Amino acid sequence: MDLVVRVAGAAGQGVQSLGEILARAVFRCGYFVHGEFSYHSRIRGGENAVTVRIRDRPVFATSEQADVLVALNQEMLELYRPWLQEKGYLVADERLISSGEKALTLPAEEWARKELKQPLAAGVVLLGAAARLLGISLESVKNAVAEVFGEKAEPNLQAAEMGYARSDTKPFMGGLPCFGRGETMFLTGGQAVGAGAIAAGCRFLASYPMTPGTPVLEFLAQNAQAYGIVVEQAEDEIAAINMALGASYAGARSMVTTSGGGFALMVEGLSLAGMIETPVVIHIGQRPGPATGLPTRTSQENLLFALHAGHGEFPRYLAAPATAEDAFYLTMKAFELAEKYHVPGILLTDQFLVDSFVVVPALDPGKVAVQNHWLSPEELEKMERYERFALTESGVSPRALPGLSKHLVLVDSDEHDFYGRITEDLGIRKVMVEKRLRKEQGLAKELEAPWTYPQGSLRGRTVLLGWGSTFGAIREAVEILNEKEDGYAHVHLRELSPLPTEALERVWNQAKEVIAIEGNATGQLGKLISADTGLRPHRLIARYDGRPFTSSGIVQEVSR
Amino acid sequence: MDLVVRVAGAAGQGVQSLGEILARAVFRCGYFVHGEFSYHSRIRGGENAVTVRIRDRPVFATSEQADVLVALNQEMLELYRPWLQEKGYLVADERLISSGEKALTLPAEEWARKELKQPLAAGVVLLGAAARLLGISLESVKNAVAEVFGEKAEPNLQAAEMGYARSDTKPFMGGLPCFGRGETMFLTGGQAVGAGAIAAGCRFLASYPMTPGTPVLEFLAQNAQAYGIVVEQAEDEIAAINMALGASYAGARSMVTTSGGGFALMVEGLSLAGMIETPVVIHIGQRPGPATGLPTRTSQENLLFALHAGHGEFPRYLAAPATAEDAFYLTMKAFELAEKYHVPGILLTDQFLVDSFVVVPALDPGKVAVQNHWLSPEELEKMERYERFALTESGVSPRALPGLSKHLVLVDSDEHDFYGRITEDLGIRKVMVEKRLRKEQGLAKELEAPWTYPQGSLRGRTVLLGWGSTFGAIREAVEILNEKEDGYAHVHLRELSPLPTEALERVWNQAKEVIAIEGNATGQLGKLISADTGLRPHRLIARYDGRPFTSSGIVQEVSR
Amino acid sequence: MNREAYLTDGVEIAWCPGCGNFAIRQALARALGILELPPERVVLVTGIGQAAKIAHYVNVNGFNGLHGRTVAAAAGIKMVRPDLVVIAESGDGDLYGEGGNHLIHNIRRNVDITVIAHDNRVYGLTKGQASPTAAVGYKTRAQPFGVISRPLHPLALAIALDAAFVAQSFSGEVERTAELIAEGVRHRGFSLINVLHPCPSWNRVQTFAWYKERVYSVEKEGHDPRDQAAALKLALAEGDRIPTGILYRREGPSFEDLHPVVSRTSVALSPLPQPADLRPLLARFQ
Amino acid sequence: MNREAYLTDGVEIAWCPGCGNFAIRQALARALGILELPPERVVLVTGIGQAAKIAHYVNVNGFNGLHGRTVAAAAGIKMVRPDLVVIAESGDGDLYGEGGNHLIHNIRRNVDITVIAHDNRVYGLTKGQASPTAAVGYKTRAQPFGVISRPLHPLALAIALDAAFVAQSFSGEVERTAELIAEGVRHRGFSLINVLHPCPSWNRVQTFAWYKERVYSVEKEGHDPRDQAAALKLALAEGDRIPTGILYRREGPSFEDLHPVVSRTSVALSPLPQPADLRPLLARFQ
Ligand SMILES: Cc1ncc(C[n+]2csc(CCOP(=O)(O)OP(=O)(O)O)c2C)c(N)n1
Ligand SMILES: Cc1ncc(C[n+]2csc(CCOP(=O)(O)OP(=O)(O)O)c2C)c(N)n1
Ligand code: SF4
Ligand code: SF4
Ligand SMILES: [Mg+2]
Ligand SMILES: [Mg+2]
Repeated sequence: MDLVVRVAGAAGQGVQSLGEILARAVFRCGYFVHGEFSYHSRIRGGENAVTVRIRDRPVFATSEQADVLVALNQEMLELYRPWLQEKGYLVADERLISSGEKALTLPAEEWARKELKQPLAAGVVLLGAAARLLGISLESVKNAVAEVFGEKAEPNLQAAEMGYARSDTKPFMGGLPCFGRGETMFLTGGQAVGAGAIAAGCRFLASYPMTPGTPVLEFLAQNAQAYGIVVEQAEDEIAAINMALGASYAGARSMVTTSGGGFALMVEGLSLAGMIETPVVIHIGQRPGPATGLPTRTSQENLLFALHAGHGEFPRYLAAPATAEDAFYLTMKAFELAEKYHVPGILLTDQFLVDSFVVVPALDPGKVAVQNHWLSPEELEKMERYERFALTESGVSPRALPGLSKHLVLVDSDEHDFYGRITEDLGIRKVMVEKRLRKEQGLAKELEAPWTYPQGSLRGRTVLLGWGSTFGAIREAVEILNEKEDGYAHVHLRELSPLPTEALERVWNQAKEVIAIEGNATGQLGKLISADTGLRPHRLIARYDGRPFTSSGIVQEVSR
Repeated sequence: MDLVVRVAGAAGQGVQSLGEILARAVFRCGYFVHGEFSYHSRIRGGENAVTVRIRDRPVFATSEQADVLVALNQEMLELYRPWLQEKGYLVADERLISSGEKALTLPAEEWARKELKQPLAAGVVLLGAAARLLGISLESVKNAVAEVFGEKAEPNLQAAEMGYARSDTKPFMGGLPCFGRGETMFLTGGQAVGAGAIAAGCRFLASYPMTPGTPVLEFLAQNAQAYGIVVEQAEDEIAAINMALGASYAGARSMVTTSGGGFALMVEGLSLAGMIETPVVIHIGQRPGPATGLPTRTSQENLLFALHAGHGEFPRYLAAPATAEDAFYLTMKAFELAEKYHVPGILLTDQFLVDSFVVVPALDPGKVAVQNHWLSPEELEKMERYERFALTESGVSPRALPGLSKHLVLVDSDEHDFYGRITEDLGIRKVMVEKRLRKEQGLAKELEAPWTYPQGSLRGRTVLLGWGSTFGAIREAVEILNEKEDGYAHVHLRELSPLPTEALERVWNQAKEVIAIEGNATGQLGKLISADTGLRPHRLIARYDGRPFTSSGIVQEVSR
Repeated sequence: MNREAYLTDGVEIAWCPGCGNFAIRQALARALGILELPPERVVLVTGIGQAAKIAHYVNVNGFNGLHGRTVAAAAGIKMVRPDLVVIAESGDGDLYGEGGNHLIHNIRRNVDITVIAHDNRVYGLTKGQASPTAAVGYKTRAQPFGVISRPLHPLALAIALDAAFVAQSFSGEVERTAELIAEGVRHRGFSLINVLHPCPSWNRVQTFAWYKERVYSVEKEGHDPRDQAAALKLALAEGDRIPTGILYRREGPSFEDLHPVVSRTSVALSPLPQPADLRPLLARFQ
Repeated sequence: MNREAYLTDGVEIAWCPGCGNFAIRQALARALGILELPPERVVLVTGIGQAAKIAHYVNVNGFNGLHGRTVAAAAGIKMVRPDLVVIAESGDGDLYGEGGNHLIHNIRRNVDITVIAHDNRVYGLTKGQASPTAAVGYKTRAQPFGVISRPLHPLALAIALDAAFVAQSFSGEVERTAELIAEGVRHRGFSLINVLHPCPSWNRVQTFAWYKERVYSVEKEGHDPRDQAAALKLALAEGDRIPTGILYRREGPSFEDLHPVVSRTSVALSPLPQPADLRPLLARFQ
């Protein structure tokens, strides 16, 4: 089963809420769902659309084609009609559609205006009708309306009922039976990052609003009181990362969230984190650049930038979650590794992952061990002398927090000696460079294997190689391709620094061909792999128009 | 001939001036010279040394060993004595040296204090004595004192004479005959970058002081009035690059100068330059990082950072000059290419190149054609409509300046249409990405071949591959190695973006082995080449303690 | 020229219905008309935000740069092209938050540019977070328990830094806003005009009516804008009255007047050097 | 504790002989002694510059961060560890140039930190370029025809922004500087102490003698530091007299007092969450 419903309208018409209601209602029925938002960078007007896919198994990709299009105005109707399946249904106000179409029409605007005294509720009326068409129970829809609108549920509850009751249609697919759902959760990638941060004990977040980094800021702000987190909107991104490093030095697990442009301003601070070996987690929600670019669209253009950002050389952990579920666990892992190795942990997501709703297996924070990586006051008390940058085999020096013992804690952005004092001794310099870089070896051992599908050898197969949020689209594409001819495989990277070079060498050794699939124009993953291994993908499928990949798009390109 | 003189003292003892006097005196005699400064990041005290190499042919590298050591205090005497050649001479105040040493001693401090009433002149007394030892004419020394000290030449002229006359020694090397010097010039790399900028018509520089970027700021400031340049010290580096981009939009050839840490703050502006296709030249004087690192030392740690800096994808020109002469011409070229292709031009130098004095063939600005790359008012007047981002095959759109015709000029950091208007049309987006990236093809055609020595095929040879200011040390090393066994070659990259991939493929095809020599710990050039070609150096010789490479150091490593 | 000549047509405006930005756009066009400036002589420099989109809605040269860097880019343009009229216009988040440092230091430089701040006390484009001028207690999704930082008083800041021209207006008064902008452009040196405007989409506290009730004209109350102490007092006054008009102005040379190079020429337009021009420079190395 | 306990020994001091920084170091140590603060309870946050090296010369915890980011890092520390005493100390270039934006906005936040500015009116470490407080006409290698921007008046700026505590002192008066620092640390909320000091290596105009002749004590002249208008007047006064002492102070809650989380706890020290603690959070996704 794979049903696609698209709701499209202007900004301000509540498209986002309608999408969420629909997705939630479906989730409540026990299905898996993926809700993808496509919107213009403005507050009112413009083009907003949400594409809701309903499946009986997990779904992490969107679709160009839709089975049902709920159009809230003429412009959207025309824009999206070409993407409606031949057998698909159009749902719209009766004033928009000329007779003779395969459409479900209602005088929704009139009812909303006259009966509900709330013109904006017209969308909910149409949604009610669409729900009936899909065979979703009215109860699920009303529950979802209540969840999404909260106090403002009335007159939207009425509107949903109105659309449902008065549209006299048969369910499109013979009805969607509700069944007991298993242990699943419904959330966006942005919420997953936020929840992962809280689960990992994040205590401080400073950030400056920037799409699509903001949802993480807002999620943490809303949970700040309950979980004892200091969330501060900084005056700029430079302040954000320096505040975060200050807070981290003082003992708080710290985070910043931004997009590529804001990260550009944090680069000096990133380098500081490398030098003072102070953990910080940096969430970068990618969007198309350069510069302001397309603020509300998606991309994978910041990989090489994030990996090489910062003057001087120091290790970093970088993860690009594949799904919202993955985002939760990798965020926890980024915090843990940042704390354990005293390195920056970078989370590279994108607008598509951050904004899309999905259904995932229930998140279990117990899966990632969260523990303190600093010396207890008791341990410190026992020490004669404490040196923050003491030389160790692993490169990781025992960490103390200031003010917990008699020992003082000194960190310095200049090259420093083991205690932390500024030094110009070029012998110590050499040792310190090596100490810092040595941490990469430990980090490399923490990596999981790249995700591979189908399991087993890749011999003779064409490998579709991806990273980050393209996971769902690539996986589906491989499934579709293998239906015709079982010669494809999917290898997906979720941890990119350190790079799992051995695993990649195996891929190249076995595979017939490697096709990189990336949301950028230059093939950044390919370059990264080649830089470290000399191995180069044989082909690149690139998308850089700001929209997410879909399985059909990939299948088409692969089959060229 | 290869004579090395080292002058060492505390900051504030005038080591820098002494070094310059010596180097100038030698230059005036018709020799080639290289003066390298090594100093601590402070204003007084600490360790300062200048190493002056005197040769009868061009010299672009420093040396660990010295033939003469002029020590201004006990600490420096002890620090540098181990590096004095067995047959070398020590020159110092008589109070510093216990009898029985192979040394030239004078009561310089006493004379300076009592006779000259200027304790600081003691160094000049010693320098006079050293000059005699070297066989440099007193006249050359006095001329150099006058040039360096200007109005403050007295009592230093007297001091030089005193040291010269009263030290009763035979010249060390049988005397340095003065001969008519050819067409040569004496300058630092920093001055060369500054002069190249002025020669290329730089009209605006905004920067924030940062070692070793500052000399370029100061050079331009001092020539601002004569050459009609606006030089402004910005409140921070972010202001600097945004001011420069504003100025460039308005028609002024614009530049910023900084080091890695300041560049980190300019990364967002770099991305803006990419998006609004507005030229700007960025000089980065590298020093060891991360963060503040070693402010007065040298490194080559910013290559991958500079190449991947900025969110989003756009082409850039990046050159790393090999010598001061090269710095002059590559700076001119960076301006020209930035103007011609509307891309950022990055100049990657380092403390070693910026601060070292050298003698080079007379600079000839006529060698690089400097011309306007914008539409004249007449051409504009003829146009019906003007579009700043008009689509072209080369990716370069004809550029107009605001206020020179009726046509308006609009640039935008958002994705934009051909006119410059903000757009969210994803079709235009795709076209614009491709247009911007297409400029890389034109840029690639502007590259010169990497410098290769000896000329001819590399077949059977071990290639020492370097980039930037390590040129002199590598070249010397190859010369030394080939004396024993003619199996080595030197390939040097001075232009690194776009990367000359074909030339590199030829190197790998022919060479027996490729050894990368880099001033960083991770082998950044190697990674860069591998990223673009899959070819990897077989070995890496890395130096990352903040000191420049020397030929003897390289020879030793290669021969391991 | 009349106001319409400065308004772009055929471009879809991305502002919300009922927003004060529309009135500011009208006021700007009107001011340019008052000044009779040919569109090609004007450069409008903006940053990023809803306000900053004005570069696309007004018919002059435009530099729509980065968020927060508006004033820096504008200063760069003016320094090399004193022949152009340079207006920097953006939101309160852009000018006072991200761009605070450039504001302070260009006031010190006293570059002859005119800064128009669209002050809606929120970050409009990023969905309503508190801006530096937001009032204490103001609640948003990012400040769920209300703002606790004290608001920035941009006028007090500028006056204390001795900016050349400091004014405030309310978007509801289009003609007066236009006159203040025109006066700011005419005034030599750095001019700041803080334009208060409602944001019906996010700011439910400072509405049109809210401002309407509170604004008053300092001229009508006999304020002498040459009096810095009096100006500061007005700017810092707490309570329910909001001053509009010219709070402070001082005469004196601008950056352009004092700069030995800028005072002489528009360097951007001077011809490129010929090799012979460089002889004196290079001779020093010989 | 006595002053010596706070002075590191065995560390070579990289300041120039005769520099005012030595006296400020003494004053800081003396202030910590007056306050009887155990060294481990204090964090000294500095940036980059000659002044900023003080983190290595005083015996407390130290965060020697980036140039210009001193106040930001200090605020971050204080927000998660209100149990610590946080002092941010750096040069005028660092705090007023590169770091201007953080200064403004942390004054607004009113975080309870004490900022000590070493104001030598030059960029010392980078060899003498003009700093934001340099006087008009001051010549350097980067400003060969003299500074033309007007100097920043840090006191006026801070007072206009209603900072909680604003003072100035002269490094030549060690005891008084110590008292002012101690008072700034005691005062709840954001404190700024601008310490004027000679830089014998670069600044040949504002010498020890120059200051000595010009400084006067505002207390002695009966200034009431609660009077914002009077404070501004003193701060802005032109001429040959330089005010020292507490120019402005106001009482009122600090960031820590008003913040619902910070007022309750030092979040950095609260135990890490257990899986069970997260149930309410995750339940919302079910
Ligand atoms: C460096 C950077 N940080 C953040 C953003 C995201 N951003 C875009 S507009 C904006 C705020 C706009 O607020 P304001 O300047 O007040 O303008 P308004 O939308 O309210 O008119 C922000 C934070 C950005 N574009 N660049
Ligand atoms: C981002 C950045 N820009 C520039 C520098 C170079 N820099 C180091 S110290 C300094 C100025 C120091 O001046 P000030 O803060 O007044 O301290 P002082 O040396 O005078 O005590 C500068 C510009 C830097 N370290 N980082
Ligand atoms: S968000 Fe507010 S300020 Fe921006 S256009 Fe909409 S109403 Fe106006
Ligand atoms: S440079 Fe100036 S301020 Fe810095 S230590 Fe030396 S004398 Fe003091
Ligand atoms: Mg705003
Ligand atoms: Mg200073």
